[in-house]
Amino acid sequence: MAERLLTTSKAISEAIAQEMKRDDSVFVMGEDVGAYGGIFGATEGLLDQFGPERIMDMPISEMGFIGAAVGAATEGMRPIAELMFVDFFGAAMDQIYNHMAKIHYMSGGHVNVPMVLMTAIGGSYSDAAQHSQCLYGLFAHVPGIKVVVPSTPYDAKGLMTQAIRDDNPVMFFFHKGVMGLGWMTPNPRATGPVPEEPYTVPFGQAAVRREGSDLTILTLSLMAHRSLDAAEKLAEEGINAEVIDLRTLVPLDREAIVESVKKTHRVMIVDEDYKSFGMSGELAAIVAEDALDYLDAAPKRLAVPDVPIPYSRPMEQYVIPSVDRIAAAAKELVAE
Amino acid sequence: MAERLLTTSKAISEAIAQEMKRDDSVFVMGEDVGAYGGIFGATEGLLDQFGPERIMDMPISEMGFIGAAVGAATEGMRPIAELMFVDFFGAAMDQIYNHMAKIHYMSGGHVNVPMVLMTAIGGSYSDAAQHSQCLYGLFAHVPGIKVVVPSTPYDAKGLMTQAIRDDNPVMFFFHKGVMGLGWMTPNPRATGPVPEEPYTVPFGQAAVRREGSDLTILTLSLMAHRSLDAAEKLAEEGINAEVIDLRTLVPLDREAIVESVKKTHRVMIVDEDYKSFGMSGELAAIVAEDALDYLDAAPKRLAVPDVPIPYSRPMEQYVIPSVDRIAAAAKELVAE
Amino acid sequence: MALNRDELLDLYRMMVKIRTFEERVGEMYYEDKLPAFDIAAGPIPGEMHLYSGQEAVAAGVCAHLRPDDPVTSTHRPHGHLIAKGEDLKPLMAEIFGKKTGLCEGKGGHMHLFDPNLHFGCGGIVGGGIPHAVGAALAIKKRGEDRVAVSFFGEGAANIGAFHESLNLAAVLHLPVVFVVEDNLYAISVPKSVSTAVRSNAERGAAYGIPGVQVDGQDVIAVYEAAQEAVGRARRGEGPSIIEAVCYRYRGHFEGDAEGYLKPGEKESWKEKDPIHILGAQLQGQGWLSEDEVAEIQGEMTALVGEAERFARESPYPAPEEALEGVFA
Amino acid sequence: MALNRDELLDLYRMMVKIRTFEERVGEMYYEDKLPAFDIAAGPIPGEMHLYSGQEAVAAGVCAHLRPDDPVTSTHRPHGHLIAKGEDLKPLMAEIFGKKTGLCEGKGGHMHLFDPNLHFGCGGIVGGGIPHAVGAALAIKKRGEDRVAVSFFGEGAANIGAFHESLNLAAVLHLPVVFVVEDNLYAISVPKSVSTAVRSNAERGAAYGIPGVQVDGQDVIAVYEAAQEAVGRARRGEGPSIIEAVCYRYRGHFEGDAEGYLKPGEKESWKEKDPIHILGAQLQGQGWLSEDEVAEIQGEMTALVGEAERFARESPYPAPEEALEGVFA
Ligand SMILES: Cc1ncc(C[n+]2csc(CCOP(=O)(O)OP(=O)(O)O)c2C)c(N)n1
Ligand SMILES: Cc1ncc(C[n+]2csc(CCOP(=O)(O)OP(=O)(O)O)c2C)c(N)n1
Ligand SMILES: [Mg+2]
Ligand SMILES: [Mg+2]
Repeated sequence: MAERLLTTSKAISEAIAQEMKRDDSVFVMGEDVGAYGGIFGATEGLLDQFGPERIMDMPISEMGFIGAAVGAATEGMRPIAELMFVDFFGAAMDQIYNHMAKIHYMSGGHVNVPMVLMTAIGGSYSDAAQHSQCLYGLFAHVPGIKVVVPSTPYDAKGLMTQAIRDDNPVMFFFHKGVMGLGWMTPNPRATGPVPEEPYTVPFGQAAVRREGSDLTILTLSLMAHRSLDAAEKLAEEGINAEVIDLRTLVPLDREAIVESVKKTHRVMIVDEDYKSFGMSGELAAIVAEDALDYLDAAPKRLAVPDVPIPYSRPMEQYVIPSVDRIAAAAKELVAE
Repeated sequence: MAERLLTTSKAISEAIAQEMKRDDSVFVMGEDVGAYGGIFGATEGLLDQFGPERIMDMPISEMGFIGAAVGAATEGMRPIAELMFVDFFGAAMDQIYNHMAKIHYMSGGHVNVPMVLMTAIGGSYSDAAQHSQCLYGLFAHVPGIKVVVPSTPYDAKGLMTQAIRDDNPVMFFFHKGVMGLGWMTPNPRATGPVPEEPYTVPFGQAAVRREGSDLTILTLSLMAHRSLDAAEKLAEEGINAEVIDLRTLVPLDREAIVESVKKTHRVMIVDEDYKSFGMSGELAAIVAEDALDYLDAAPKRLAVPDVPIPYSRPMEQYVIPSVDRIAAAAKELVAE
Repeated sequence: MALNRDELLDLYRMMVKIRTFEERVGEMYYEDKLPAFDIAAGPIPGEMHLYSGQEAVAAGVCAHLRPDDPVTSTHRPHGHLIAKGEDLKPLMAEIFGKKTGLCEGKGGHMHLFDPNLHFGCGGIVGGGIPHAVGAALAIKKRGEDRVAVSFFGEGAANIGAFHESLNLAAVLHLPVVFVVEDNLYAISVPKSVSTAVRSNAERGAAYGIPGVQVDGQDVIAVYEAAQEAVGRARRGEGPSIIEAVCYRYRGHFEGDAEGYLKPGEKESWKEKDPIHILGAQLQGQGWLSEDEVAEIQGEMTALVGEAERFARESPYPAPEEALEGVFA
Repeated sequence: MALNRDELLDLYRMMVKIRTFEERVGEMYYEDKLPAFDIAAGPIPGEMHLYSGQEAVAAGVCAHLRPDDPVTSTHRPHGHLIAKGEDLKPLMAEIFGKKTGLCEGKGGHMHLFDPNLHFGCGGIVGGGIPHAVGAALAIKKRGEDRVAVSFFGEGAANIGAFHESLNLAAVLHLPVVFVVEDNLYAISVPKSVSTAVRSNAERGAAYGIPGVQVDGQDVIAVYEAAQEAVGRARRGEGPSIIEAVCYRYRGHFEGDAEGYLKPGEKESWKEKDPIHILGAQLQGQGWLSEDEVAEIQGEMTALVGEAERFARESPYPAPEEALEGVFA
């Protein structure tokens, strides 16, 4: 039988639907998650299946409804809240990091906050400074939140299922460019085989998307797609890149990172988040800590160069790592 | 003539007072900045000098009044807003990072946002998970904010004066433990010589607080004090630590960091912020990027081990780097 | 105080100007995006929220404003900025992402700033409301008679920044007018799903601020409510809130399938079109002929055409300019 | 419906219990901190916000609550938690930072959680309000007759989370009661500086929620207002807001120099002490003798003493426990 192909957005909504059927305590809250189906389709079709009591459109009040999700979770429900764009986190951050993230710890482990906060990330379509960010590094910095950043439809379904079943707060970051939306720039990697039955993908296990021997590319989300495309180009020039998709930042698969670098002796981090004080620094630090003696060249970081995302296409394309720039940087690294 | 000694908190309030006299457009907004003088004394005495029109107590509405500071700044005022504890940033983060930080860039450079957002950081006095954080790494991650973290009274005055005169948004992080408050654990380094006349300390210049040859300690704020105390202990055992106080994270004095590490060949980062995806990772990455071949040992990071700050004293003391732990870690590093 | 012919014609012309601009942007938006719609493609990429249908609000309010009166707007800002007096060329060029744009291509359609007109906006719902309060604070501190105005949608009235801003404006007695454009929806979510109160004007009472709800299709009604509120602020008598009930013709953003609308809903609103309403009134008074209607439309089409040409012919910024301008 | 003797005595006893607990904590707080006050020292380190003076609010409201009714509180939480029925021992042990504490020493005085009593609190102003709304949502979803209550100060009514929470509770018609304790100040900032409205109860109208302001010194008034509001919620008739005007005796936190008070202010409030008021009423009815007063006080002193002993004798957590429990 032919494999069933789904887009990432359908994979996510399927995971949510299956878990909602399995568990009455799961429900969805967010802006435009109902009739609209979620601006990025993560809840498409769910209103028809489950009705407005379980697929709840919210007033524009992220602090209020994400805080309400926290309160419902501590009462034993398993809410899935959608923050439409991660860029809006500032309107809700107190609930996200002072409450959602900390209540379990502050309670001495006596209270659980089993909820999922899903949110859209990423740029490359001229949505400018307030609608194009990634910011997963910021959430990975504050303790108490599991940080999940899928790149494939298969992972998206399995990681979402895992997230819903997890007894902890999980932030689930889907990149608009990996969702397979009809109105985004087409991305063949955004559609892929997804089993129909429910399954989980465990947190904390990176995926080696491509084996290689000349350098390790550490990345995730849309940048995993671009890194794979770059790796194909590099292969034509005889450079063999290993591409590691981290999949989750918290927990982080430190072992996979270190092992790969010990094998290839060169590492490049490709990140769509801001460069400084974020993911790329952390990964480079880990490599320096655990594989210093194996490095034949300094770790290289390719990320947004600490500027807000500009609107105009040429500028935006200049700051977000592209396939060409990834390939060029990899060549430089290998030549060092 | 004997040097004039001030506490850090007096140094800050003096800088504000002098700039307010110099420039009518400077004013202060915050909770309890008036009659109370600021919970950490940063505005002590200012109400008497300048009256409630310029030292404005605010309702508890951080999004509102920090956003109002942004609006006043774009109209040419130079507000100083106080966020009482950095831990409350989540109540105002949208204004801080989507507006204060980005308006200048988004406007194509046509609009300035000359304001200071000052805030208290740090723990070690059992104020637990929601009142003890540092989080400067998080603000250094998002572009558009200058990040100033003084450790001495002299620097506090000069950096505050610089911050007020700067045409950009500046976040000024004062650690409660470096303020010299009568009700905090006494800290002799929190009192020091401060010239009476106004002066500035430039951003982006680290201070070598102690020269040394065996390892470099990169740090700031209260951890600079503890690192210096640790360095004295280490000196007794013949270990010579160089202690670099970064003073500002944005801009960052990359050169000073790299130069010192090239000299000592060993680096330890001492940070009171959470360990992962923050300052300690960034600094280790920079060292790996720019001084890889000079390293005789892997960079070492001492920071809060990715847990919320626990209340109970033994646990809190365990997670925030202490003089003893800094010294012990340094010894380990030198032995490697 | 009845409006005279010139005043009414100014309002009419402004509404036509906005409508013409928005409809042309709406057309150009689809260039090179079809047949397989790609939001990133074409001369105008990214999200696009147009103001068609709501012109009476911007025109009626901004008629009372001077260039130096601060205005903050939203993700749907073109109408407010045009009514505030913006030149269409740099505005259009910014929407095209060109170097000659208001923000040199860095801001884009949702992030338009003009310090000369004291105008700012942004893509975060509720984000501009505190800025207007802060601008009003600056005005009060300097003892000026300027007035700050914040436009935002009925959806934004449910966010915390609204509450904090109104409270702060009230307790500090600031010269600011809050204008809620109730266009019935926040994206797909109708007002009835997002709040249990009928009118956000009533919320003024929670802060000690006078509030009034007006018909946002009727530019004269908006004009009069704004006259009172702006006048109050200019005289130092404190803040006000106006809610104008209106309707957006083009969906939340371009590409919105509008599956959430009731059948016939949009059509029935189009029958109450603000431009037609005022046009009919003017024609009834004998103050506007068919020829003049065509002439005004022609003039606005030409202005928008010029702006379009300017935008198309302008160069893009160099890619490396992205690295400049984070700090002053 | 007049309260009977037992009900009144229960209220009285609860208020004395809270007062006794708070005053003892207030004494112990200074142990080993003086003469040069060091906030980090002593058996009870850190900030300490005590509830003395406001007991009528917690007692009057919680009298209507069952153990399974969710309650969210603030940085000043002891009174609410005691009124909710907490055992003083684990509460005191938590304040001491001991392993036997409610939160095993991780939470501390401002972060007390008891899932058995469905109680939570926190140090962020306004932070608990949305949690009560969410708990009420969980209750409604399950079709239960539980009621969620959120206590917070008058200062918190100015923060966005208040607005968003009340709006959400109203539009979803949730079983939740918002209790504003107006103790006149937010730290040093008086209500008149932080808002232009007299009563936060009036703000209910902005959401379509009934609101009432009561004398928070009069436990019977609080009890009656809460009876109505809790009853309404339990019957599925939606949310309410109560503002209780009260006073804190010990300053915002221990160590507060209270330079912002008016002369004689505190003394005049102490004349309206809630425990004395009810005590006098009970004595007037012949329902409480001097001996009984002393007996109740003795009982509560003994209970608090036991809790103190328990806390003092309990071990601290091991330092390494800090590393556990970030995730379930
Ligand atoms: C804080 C925040 N939440 C959500 C969004 C996404 N969003 C953009 S516009 C919009 C609807 C706004 O509705 P309204 O305020 O009524 O303005 P309208 O679009 O109707 O003009 C939403 C939810 C946002 N930009 N910012
Ligand atoms: C979001 C936030 N802002 C500021 C503070 C600092 N703070 C703690 S308590 C308090 C005053 C609270 O006043 P109110 O709500 O009236 O409660 P009360 O202390 O009077 O009981 C303030 C400003 C905080 N904890 N959280
Ligand atoms: Mg709307
Ligand atoms: Mg109060």
